[in-house]
This record gives sequence, C-alpha cells and structure tokens, in this order.
Amino acid sequence: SSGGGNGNKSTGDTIKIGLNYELSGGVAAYGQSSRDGILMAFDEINAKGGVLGKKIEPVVMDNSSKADEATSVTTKLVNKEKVVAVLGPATSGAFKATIPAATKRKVPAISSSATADDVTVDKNGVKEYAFKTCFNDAFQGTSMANFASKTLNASKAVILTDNANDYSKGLAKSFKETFTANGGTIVAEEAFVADEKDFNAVLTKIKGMDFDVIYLPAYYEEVGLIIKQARDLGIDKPFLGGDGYDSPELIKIAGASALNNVFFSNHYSSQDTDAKVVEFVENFKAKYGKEPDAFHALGYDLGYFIADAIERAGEADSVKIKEALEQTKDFPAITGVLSIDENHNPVKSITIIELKDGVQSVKEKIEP
Amino acid sequence: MNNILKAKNLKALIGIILIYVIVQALIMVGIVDDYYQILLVMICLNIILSVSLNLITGFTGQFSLGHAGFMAIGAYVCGYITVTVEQEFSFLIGIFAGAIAAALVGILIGIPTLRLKGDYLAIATLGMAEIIRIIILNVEAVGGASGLSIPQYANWTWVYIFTVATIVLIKNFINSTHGRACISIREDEIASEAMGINTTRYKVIAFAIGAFFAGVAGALYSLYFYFIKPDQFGFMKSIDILVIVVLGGLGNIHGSIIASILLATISSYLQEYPELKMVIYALVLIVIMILKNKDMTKFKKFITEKILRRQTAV
Amino acid sequence: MPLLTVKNLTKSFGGLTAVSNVNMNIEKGELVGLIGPNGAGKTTVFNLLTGVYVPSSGTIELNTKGKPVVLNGLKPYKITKAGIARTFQNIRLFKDLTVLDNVRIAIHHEVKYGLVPAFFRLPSFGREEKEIYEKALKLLQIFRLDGKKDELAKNLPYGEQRRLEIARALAANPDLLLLDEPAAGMNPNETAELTELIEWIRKEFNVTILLIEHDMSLVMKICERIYVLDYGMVIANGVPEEIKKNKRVIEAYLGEEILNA
Amino acid sequence: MTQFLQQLINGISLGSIYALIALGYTMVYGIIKLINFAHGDIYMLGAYIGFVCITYLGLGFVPSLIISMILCAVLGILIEKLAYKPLRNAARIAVLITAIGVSLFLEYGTMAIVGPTIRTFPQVFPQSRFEIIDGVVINVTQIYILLVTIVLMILLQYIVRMTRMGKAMRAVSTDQDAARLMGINVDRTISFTFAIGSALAGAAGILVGIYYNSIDPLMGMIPGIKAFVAAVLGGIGIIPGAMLGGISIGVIETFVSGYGSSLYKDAAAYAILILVLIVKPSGLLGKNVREKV
Amino acid sequence: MLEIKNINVYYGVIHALKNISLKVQEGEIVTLIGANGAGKTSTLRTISGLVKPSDGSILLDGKEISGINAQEIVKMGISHVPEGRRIFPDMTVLENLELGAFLRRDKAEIKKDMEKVYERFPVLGRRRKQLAGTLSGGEQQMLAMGRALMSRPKIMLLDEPSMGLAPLLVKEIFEIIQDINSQGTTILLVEQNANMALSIAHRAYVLETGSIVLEGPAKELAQSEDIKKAYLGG
Ligand SMILES: Nc1ncnc2c1ncn2[C@@H]1O[C@H](COP(=O)(O)OP(=O)(O)OP(=O)(O)O)[C@@H](O)[C@H]1O
Ligand SMILES: Nc1ncnc2c1ncn2[C@@H]1O[C@H](COP(=O)(O)OP(=O)(O)OP(=O)(O)O)[C@@H](O)[C@H]1O
Ligand SMILES: [Mg+2]
Ligand SMILES: [Mg+2]
Repeated sequence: SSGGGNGNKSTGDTIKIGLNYELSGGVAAYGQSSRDGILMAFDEINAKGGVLGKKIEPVVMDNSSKADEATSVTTKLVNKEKVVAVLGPATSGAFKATIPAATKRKVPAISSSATADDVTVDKNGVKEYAFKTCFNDAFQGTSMANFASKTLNASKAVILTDNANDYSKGLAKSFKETFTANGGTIVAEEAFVADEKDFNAVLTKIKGMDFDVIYLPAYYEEVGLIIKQARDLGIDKPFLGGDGYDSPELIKIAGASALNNVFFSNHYSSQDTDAKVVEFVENFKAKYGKEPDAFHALGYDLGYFIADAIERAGEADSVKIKEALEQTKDFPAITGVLSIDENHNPVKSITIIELKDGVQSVKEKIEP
Repeated sequence: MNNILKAKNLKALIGIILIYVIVQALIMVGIVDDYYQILLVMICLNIILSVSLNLITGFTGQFSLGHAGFMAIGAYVCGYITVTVEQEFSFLIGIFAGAIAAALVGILIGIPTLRLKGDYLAIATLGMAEIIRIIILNVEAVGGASGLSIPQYANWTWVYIFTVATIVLIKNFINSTHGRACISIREDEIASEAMGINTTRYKVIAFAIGAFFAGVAGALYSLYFYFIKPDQFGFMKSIDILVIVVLGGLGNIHGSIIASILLATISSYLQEYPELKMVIYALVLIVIMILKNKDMTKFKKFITEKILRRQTAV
Repeated sequence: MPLLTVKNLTKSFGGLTAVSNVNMNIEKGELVGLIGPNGAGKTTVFNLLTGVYVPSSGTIELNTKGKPVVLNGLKPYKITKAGIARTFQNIRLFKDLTVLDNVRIAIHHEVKYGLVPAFFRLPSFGREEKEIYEKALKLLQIFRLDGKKDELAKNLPYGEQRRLEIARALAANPDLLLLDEPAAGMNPNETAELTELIEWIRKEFNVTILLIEHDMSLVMKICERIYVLDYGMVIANGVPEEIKKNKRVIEAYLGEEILNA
Repeated sequence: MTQFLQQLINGISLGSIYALIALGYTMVYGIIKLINFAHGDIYMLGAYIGFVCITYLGLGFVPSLIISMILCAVLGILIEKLAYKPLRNAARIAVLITAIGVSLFLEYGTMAIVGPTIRTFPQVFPQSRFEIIDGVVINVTQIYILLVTIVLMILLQYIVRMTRMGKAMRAVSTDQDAARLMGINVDRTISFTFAIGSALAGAAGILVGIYYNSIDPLMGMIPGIKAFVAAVLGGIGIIPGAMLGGISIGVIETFVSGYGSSLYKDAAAYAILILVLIVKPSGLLGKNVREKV
Repeated sequence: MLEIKNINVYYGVIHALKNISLKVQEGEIVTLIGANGAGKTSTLRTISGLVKPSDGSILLDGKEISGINAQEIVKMGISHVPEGRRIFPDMTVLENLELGAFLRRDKAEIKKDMEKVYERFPVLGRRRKQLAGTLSGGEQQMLAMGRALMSRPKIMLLDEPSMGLAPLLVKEIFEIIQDINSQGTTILLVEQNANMALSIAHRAYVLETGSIVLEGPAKELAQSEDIKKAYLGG
C-alpha cells in the first residue's frame, strides 16, 4: 500500500466506517453512549439493505479517553482498516488530536459532540477533512445569554463552570460576552472540577451573593448534584445550561422537586411528539433497556448522517464522501434539521427547554 | 578494562545505527506505516520516561509518583515556545527549555521534599504533580482546559535520537562515581552518608536529571502529537510510567526498555477489544507481577538442580 | 594536641539522657576501647561523633592538620570528609552491590570529576575511574577480598562482611576509625583473628582507632586505653590493667575481675 | 458569620466522608504497609451492592448496609488471597503495582458489567434538613455520616488496641516471623484486617451513595486518592490520624473554595499536605522515629 | 523428645542444611555450635516451622511436625527465642509477654506465669509499661526469653542469647538458662560463645557449612583438641 494518499475506497461488499471513541477512561460514559447510538443507526440501515447496496461494517476502537491514543486509533483506522470515514472521538480535545491523521490520508473525521468552536477551523482556515454535527459552543452560550437577558429579564448572573472541561468553559465564555453586551453584569465566575460530588462550599459562597440567574454549562452528572445541593441550601434562583443537561438521569439525581426554574438549550426535546423522535425513543428503549440521552441521540443521527453522505457520494470513496458532506443541506436528523456551512459546522435551530418538576417543555425555538 | 569498554561501546553504536537504518528502510518500503510509526514513537517516549524515572526510583530509591508533572512542564514550555517563536528549529530550543524548566522545578520541589521517606515522598510528589497540573489548567495563555495545539515538528527520527541520547547519558551517569553515590542511597542511606556522600545533594541531582529527561519526553510528546491538554498528565500517567519501571525491574535500564515495548504492544493489540481492554490489561499486570515474584526462586532452583548438577556430573 | 577532643558531650532523647557530660581525648595513633553495659550510650557516642545525631550540648573537635575543626552540627558526610569513618553495630553494607562497589562508593569524596565528564565520558572520567578502581582493588587485596570483588556483599559469609565493612571505612581515608562491636557474633577463634587484623590495620594505615566491644579478650589485649561508660557517663578511664581492677567497672560491667584475658 | 458556620459544616461533612474511607485505608496500611489502591474501588462496589439491594431487592437501609459490608469483606479477603498473598515477600513497590492492577480490574470489570454511565440511588432517608441558626442548614445524612465515622473510628481503635485480634494485628505489623513464633496465624490475621478494612469501605460506599445519590464505576478513584492523602496527612497507619486528616482535607478544600478560588482547592490541599510533611515528615499524629543506628 | 532426620534446606540456590540429623532428649540442654553461616539459625528456624525443609522429617514426641505451620508448632510445645531477639518494639513489656501467651486462654494461669517471669527477671517487673524498643540489649534478651516462657513450652530453642551482651549479662543469661532447664524445660541452644555453651550443656553438635561434623557429650567436646582449635580460640 502507499502511504499518504488519495483517500480510502471500500471495494469489497461492505463499507468500513471507523469508530474512535472513549470507551474506557475518564469520559467512557460519553464515548460508549455515542457508540451505542451510532451502532443502532447502522443496524437499522443495514436491516434496510445498507448503503449503495452494501452493508456498513463498523470498526470500533477504544482511545481510553487519551488524546494520543485517539491519534493512534484514527491512524490505525485509516491506514490499516482503510475505513472511508472516522466517527468520533466524542470530546473536542481528542477529536482535534485525530484530525491531522485523518486529513493526511484524506479521510473525513466527524464528531457529533466535539463542540469547541475551533475543532473544524483554525487560523489557517477550515480544516478540510474535519466535520461536526453538534452546535458550536458559542451558539449555545449566546442563545442562552439572550434568553436570560430578554426572556427572563435578568441583569445579574453568576457563572459556574467545570474548569477541567473545555465544553463548559466554551459555553461560559460566549454567555459572558453576550450577556455583558446585553447590558448585564457577571457577579461572579466560580468553578469546580468534574468528578466531584460535593459542591456545598462553592454554593454556600454563591448563596451569599446578589444575582438573578446562575449559568451552569456542564453535564448532567454534576448538574444534577449541584442543583440538588443548591436547592437544599435554599438557593431557588433559575439555573441555565446547555445540551449537557439532556439525560433521563438528571431527574433521578436531582429529584423532581429540585428541577424547577431550570432552563437549558438543546437540539430537540426528547419529550417531542414528533413521530420520528417518538419512534427513536421507543426503539432505543427496546434495544438498550433505558432511555436515550443527548449523546445517544447525537450518535444515532451521526450514523444516518454519514450514511446519507455516502449515498450522495455515490461511491464509498473517502474523498467523494468528504465532498458530499460539504454539500449537506437540510438533513432531517431527529435532533433537528441541519445543513453544513463553509466552516464544516452544522446550521440548525436551537430549542430552549424548561424543566417544571423535572418535566421538559419547549420554551423557545431559535433559528440560526 | 578500557579496551573492553570501547569494544562494547562500538557494538552498541553499531546496534543503534542498525536499528535506525532498518526502521528507516521499512518505512521506505511501506511496511512501517503511519500507525507503526506512532507506535514506535510511543514506545520511545515511554522509554525516555521510564528510564528517567528508573534513575529516581530504581537507582536512587526515591519513590516518586509525580513523573507526569515534569512531563507536563516539558510539554507546555516547549509547546508554548514553539507556538510563539515560530521559527525554524525553534522547537529544538523548546525541547531544551522544556527540559531545563522541568529540571529546575524538580530541584525546587526536591530540596524540601526529598527529606521524606518512602510512601510519604510518594504522596508529596503526587501532590506536586497535581499542583503543576492544576496550575496549567488555569493558565489561559496555554489554553487551560481546552489544550494547546502545536505544529508537528518532531518526527520519528528526532524522537529516536533523543531516546538513544537519554539512554546513553543516563547509563553513563549511573556507571560513574555519581551514579554509584545515588545507588548507595537506595541501598542504605545512613551508611551512604557515613561513607562521605552528600545524600541530599545526590537525591536532588537524581531528581533533577530524571525531571530533565521527563521534560524532554514531554516536549517531544507535544511536538509529535501536536495537541496537549492538562488531563493527559494526570496521576494515572505517573502510574503508567511507574508500572513500566517496576515491570522492567527497579534499577534495570534494559528492563525498562523491554517493558516499554511490551506494554505498548499489548495495549495496541487491546485497542480492538474496547470493552475488555482494561480488564485484560489489569489481569495481565497482576499475573505478571505475581509470576515475576514467584518463578524467580523456582527458576533459580531449577538452574542449580538441573544445570549445576549436570556440570558436576561431567 | 589530641586528635579528638570531646568536651561535655550530652545527648538526650525525650526524658532519657543517653550520653551525659562525656569528656574524652584521643591522641593520634592510639587504639582506645569504649566499653560499658548494654544501653550505656556507647553507640550513641559514635552516632554523635559521626553526625548521625546532633548533640544536645558539648563540643567535638577533630584536629587533623594542626588546626582543630568543630564537628558538632555537621552533616555525617562532612564529618567523614573531615576524617572520621566508622562501622556499624548491625552491619550496614550496601547489600545488593558488589564488594568492589562497596569500596568504590567510599572513595567517592576523593573524586574530582563533575557531572559533565560523567555524562559524556570525558578523559578525566576515564583517568579517575581507573585510579578509583586500582585503589579499591588494592584495599581488597589487603583484606583478602579481591577474589570476591564481583560478588554481592550480601552473599559473603558474616566474617567477611565484617571485614568488608572495615575495608569500606578505610577507603574513606580516615584519620580516626570507629569500630562498633566488630567481634559481635564471632566465635573465639574468629575473634582472635580479628584482633590481629585490627592491630595490623592501625600500623599499616596509620590510623587512630576507637572501638566498642563486649568481648574482653579482644579489648584487654589490644586497647591501650579504655573508657568505661555507664548510664551515659564516663565512670572510668585508664589502661586495661587499671580498668580490670576498678571496683565500679567490675560492679557495673565486668561482673568479676578478669585476671588473665 | 453565617456563611463561615455553613462552610464549616460543609467542610466537616465532606471531611467525614474522606475520613470514613481513610479509616479502612489506614488500617490496612498499618498492618501490612500496603497502599491498597483498590480500597477506593471496594468502596465503589459497596455502593453498587447497596444499590442492587435497595433498588432491585427492595431491601431497607440496614439490611443493605450489612449485606454490602459482608460482601465487601469477602471480596477484600479474596483479593488479598489471590493478588497480594503471592507477593508477601516481594518488594513493596511490586505489591503496589499489583494493587493498581486490582484497582483497574475492579473499575473496568464493573464497567463492563454495568456500563460506564451513572446510576442514581433511590432516596432511603427522608430528605430533611435542619436550620441550626438562621441560614445555616445541615442535612440529616450529613449527621449520619459524621456519627457513623466517629463510631467506627472508636470501634476500630478499640479492636486494634484492646482485643486479642488487635494485638495479633499489631504484632503482625511489626514482625511477621516473630508473630508466627507467638502462635499467631499471620494469614488469618491479615485476612481479618482486609475484611474489616473492606467492610468499612463497603459501609462508606453505601452511605456516600445515599448522600450524593449518584454512583458510577470510576467513583472510587478520586475519593480513594483523597482518602489516601488524608490518611498520610494524619499519619498513615494511625486510626485517629485518618479521622483528623480526613476532616482537615475536607475543611481546607471547603474554605479554599468558599473564600478563595475553588479552582485551587485541590492544589491548596496538596500544598498544605506537603507543608505539613516538611515540618512533620510522618504526618500530624505520626511519631517521628529516626531509625536507631 | 525432638528428633530431626536428614533434613535439607534451600534458600533459592543456597543449600543451607545438608542432611542434618540430631536428637534432643527430655530434660537435656543440647547445644549447637559452629562458625558463622554454618546453618545454626536455619536449623532452629526449620524446627519451629519458619522455614520448610525440602525433605527429611522432624519428630516431636514421635509426631511428625515438618510441614506444619509455625503457629501450630508453638501449640505443640516448642518455643523459639529468635536470633536478634525480635521483640515487638512498639509494644510494652506487658503486651509482649501477653503475646507470648497468645494461644492460651487460661487467664488465671497466664497471670501466674507472668508473675513467675517477673520474679525471674525483676527488671521486667519494674518496666511493665515501658515500650520494649527502649530497653537495653540485655533487657530485651530477657524479655525475649520471658516471652517464650509464657507459652509454657516443653522445649525452648535459643538462638545466640548472649550475642551483644555485656560480660556481666552473659553470665547471668547462662545461669538463667540452666535454671529454666532445671525446672523441667528442655533446651536446644545455639551459641557462638562455645566455651560457655559447652560448659552448661549436656550434649553438643558441631555444624560446619550445613553439615553436622561432630557430636557428643559437651564435656568431651570441650576437651577435644580439634574443637579447641576451631571454636574455642585455644
Ligand atoms: N534514637 C533513639 N531514640 C530513643 N532512645 C535512644 C535512641 N538511640 C539510643 N537510645 C537509647 O539510648 C541509650 C543508649 O543506647 P546505645 O545504643 O548508645 O547503647 P550501647 O551502649 O551502644 O548499648 P549496646 O552495648 O547494647 O549496644 C539506650 O537506652 C537506648 O535505648
Ligand atoms: N533468608 C535467607 N536467604 C538466603 N540465604 C540465607 C538466608 N538465611 C540464611 N542464609 C544462608 O544460609 C546459610 C546458613 O545461615 P544461618 O543463618 O543458618 O547460619 P548461622 O550458623 O546461624 O550463622 P550466624 O552465626 O552468622 O548466625 C548461610 O550461608 C546464609 O548466608
Ligand atoms: Mg551499641
Ligand atoms: Mg545464626
């Protein structure tokens, strides 16, 4: 075989797609959820006859939640397994670390959850073979800041971020910019580190401040504990957040009574009555015995998304697939209709969801 | 004595060049592709890390759980310099700056903490590495939690050169009077001091040299994997290095090299068994540790009984 | 001026005063014994002399080149450089190192080449290493250990380990050699051999020796002078004949007069 | 002032959790000088066993606690027999690496069975909280945890100091061969130590599971390290030291978060640990023994 | 009472005991002498179960005890005062003695025996509450012997009890050994101080590099020219 090259082609009777996910290590939960969603989509597609008349053959590998292993896995997938596309990793850092390896081999790399603004573009412009199907951090942060100032009439906000998490920090940054541009003030910026369970110290500190809302962009594991502990301490102000809140576990951790006055931005609502969403939730429950969370849903969409691109490319050729990906228009995902822009980011609408006694309802829908 | 040394050196030199030439040839014909190159680089970095930790823990007897901290300093100082200076070969300056920064921090932290013994030193070094990581996490100039991207300057050749240099330099050190001074501290600190050895000084020296090469490894890591993030240098990374050192044998440089190769190979095979990867890895680790301890005496007895007895029979 | 002058040396551990107001002079070239009951503070005196413990009060002066150096408060390695070397009551060899390396380590403080020549094997490294090697080998030959230079110290028989410990101490080039119970665990025959060895060392190396020992056959035979400690205090000091007859010493330590040791 | 008191309560309750885990850590260390890295993972398994008992078997708190403690004790003995005993005479660092192996095995073995995502613990205690004085609240579970920790500490101290088994444990900890010569069954004593240590971890797991009501297979890693740090801070091997160290770390972290920046709370805890060790190299309650030469 | 038949002991590659056989009769003091590294300590450690012989047998009152665990052997009436004393330094004198009686449950009798130990070693009586590690060498040796007596042994194995002791104490220790023996405890004594050992023993064995080279009544051996030359410094 020749190194570098002109992309990979699947010539056999299957189409190989690589999955490079965090299946062990610190963020295995995100990686495994994404993988489960993708594999469910592939199963459905294969059951319906596959793509271009060929079955999809997923090649799943673990990167141990380490960026260097992620690089190594993608390199292995594109060079040894000759996959025509690599899905994942789930987190921005690891995903970024794989892009040069995929690009060198001219194979597209797509993540459904690497939200950092700069994963697909850097100062040299757009990265040719990198795509993502989730919101930019900036979009969520800005939307929520506007929601806070305009809908909730908040003027003073406290920001509480997960300091070890670039997603959390990314959202917080854009929230702060927009919120202050809207005339609001940030009373305090506090932080914690993921994997903690006790947030009483920082919440006690916040309790003593004068503010209207708390912006808490983080994942449901911590969010559940924080909201619960905050309500226990007697903080009843609104909590605002992002798509990391979307999980059936949130209500179990925080308890329904704590989940009032909570708003978050999301791709869709899992309580949506849209037939496609309902069908997905039901199929998922049947297959895995639990309710899907955001990573499952985004992964599931990613599975269909890549299949769609291959179909449109007309050939399982990685370069052509990349071209097809760039052309994506109004792809009907369950997490919202999306198109790919010139920066290889998705253009899709954002939904603001309110929790009342833990039950979701759509508060606002914002078009891009 | 000198002649023997020279003959040995010559052989080693030929070996070093031969390995390089063979790998280079395999790269040219495409047998060693990008993936194997990454594997080779990982092995080399692990060799640098484990050999340098071996100097601290294996030879000098100072139980350190903070090697990843020094690696982080090397990686970040080098990464930052490479990104900001942006000139040809600025990365070489970066490597040395990173290594020296790591060594300086090693000295700074080593002087007060090296009075501690055994597990207490281990926990202090662990704390030190965590402090380093937390500080980096909060420095926005190097990207904080979202990490730092660096142009890929290092290639397999560079990494190989530095690996060989590390092994040769550390071996030379160990086989000098300074190295023997370090080893004597491991053997019996009180006796060592009574024999006229400034034990504090040598502990700090060993710590500084170990940190220096950990810094080199960190720098190369940043230059090869072009993306660094604080959580890559956490506590588990220190543990991973320690595992290699103990597996290969405390105070055994060849052991560290072999263990680096072995573990990298095992974990590359295991990438394909995502669900059970760590379970298998853990089991392999436990079993190797037990066998390593157990079979040695049996093995020795076997040799005396079967082989030595045969000798007497002849 | 004596080689070693100890004035009012005291050491307490919490409530216990292990060494109390000890005064001691040792002339150059002497072979002096330090005896006393178990727990009298003999080893503690050695530990104070070698810097393992810091004295609670008192002074220790070593006078090697006509100018006395105050040793209290100095780190052990500095004291070794100043000219005192020792062996330990419980053998403390570098067990997992070779016999040769044990001795080479003790020569360390004479080595001049720095870290850079070590890393890059510069000529000074080769030259000095050769000197160290030759010096170590010579010492081992003297102690009849050269045949075992590549064996690990822990694999030597006990008697040879004791000898190696003395050889190692001598490698540090001391003016004053401290031996802590060199004959412990030896049978009378081995002890007799050791007695000769010690006398011979003194002549051959021109060192002053202070030794702790419970074996009176050895002490009375070779010591020119003896200090007796009890409860940390010097209760007697004199030539063997005087000590043997001293009532307090007999009561506290010897048990009965030793007439013909 | 209100805030200060509230933070103090927060600190003590967080610290009592560290202390609870540190007790088992320190006890095992005290006897066989092994940093049992797997301790945090037994704590995790304790939580999962409690979860199964309460959620799937519908048992109450007390029976679940007992089952969890017993199963953890058995597991502790098993781990010791299979993984540590063959290394009785090996270098301590080799046993440490094995302990790390065991820790990874438990973490990822559990993950392979239950998956990596968190599970939520059902509420067993009424979620009541008191307002001690105006604006200062305390949770019932917090009180439970603190009480349980204190009781267990006293109990452990009693076992080790006063009972026959405790004497055997102390003898084994100083000199195994000499202990054998006294007629002490060293293997059984070590098993007993592991059983108690692991049962404590099991208790901690279920209590903390209830308190924070979310559990996952990697939940033992950070508290495991923190508890280890706490044990060392207090003087490893010393039972009241584990308590003191645990509470100290909890209070330090809380006050650094509450009055400084929470970003540096772990760094501050480690920095204080290092400072304490520099002044007192064997921890707050540790005896500074210099080797007798 | 105690009989060892053809035992071999290896430490890894070292063949420490080569086909050793010896016998101790009830009521005797038997001493085992030999140079450093001859295997004296190894012999005692093998009897008390700390080291497993690779073959051969050890009989106590006709019962096979080789291969039995050390703690079981204590129960059968053998108690071992190890080389270097091996007292528990962080425990008090009292706790050390209590551990000596670890296997016994008869509280009242234990108390009596403890008083007896204090009678025999008055220093220990005065220092009940002192940490054993802070005792002087001689006191530690007495504690080790007192501790061994607490298990009411039929036979006591003593490993170099006079090592490192002041001359006064050496005499005292040997007197105590004779005394213990005269009260009915059989003794197997290992000593470097061969003069003293032979003077109190009934019979003696001489060990050389792992093999027994001589045996006989102690008085006779003490007179033997070979022995004098090799071990008695004469
Ligand atoms: N580090 C220490 N801490 C507490 N006490 C100590 C220490 N070192 C020595 N001692 C005490 O000081 C006293 C003197 O001890 P030392 O070891 O000097 O006695 P010695 O004369 O050498 O006895 P021996 O002949 O038995 O070796 C003893 O009571 C001993 O317990
Ligand atoms: N644990 C061990 N490992 C390896 N070799 C050992 C061990 N214990 C003893 N030996 C070796 O076995 C041989 C016999 O040793 P042993 O201790 O029984 O001798 P000894 O007669 O008691 O000597 P000493 O008079 O020095 O106490 C020696 O060569 C010794 O080095
Ligand atoms: Mg002494
Ligand atoms: Mg012996």
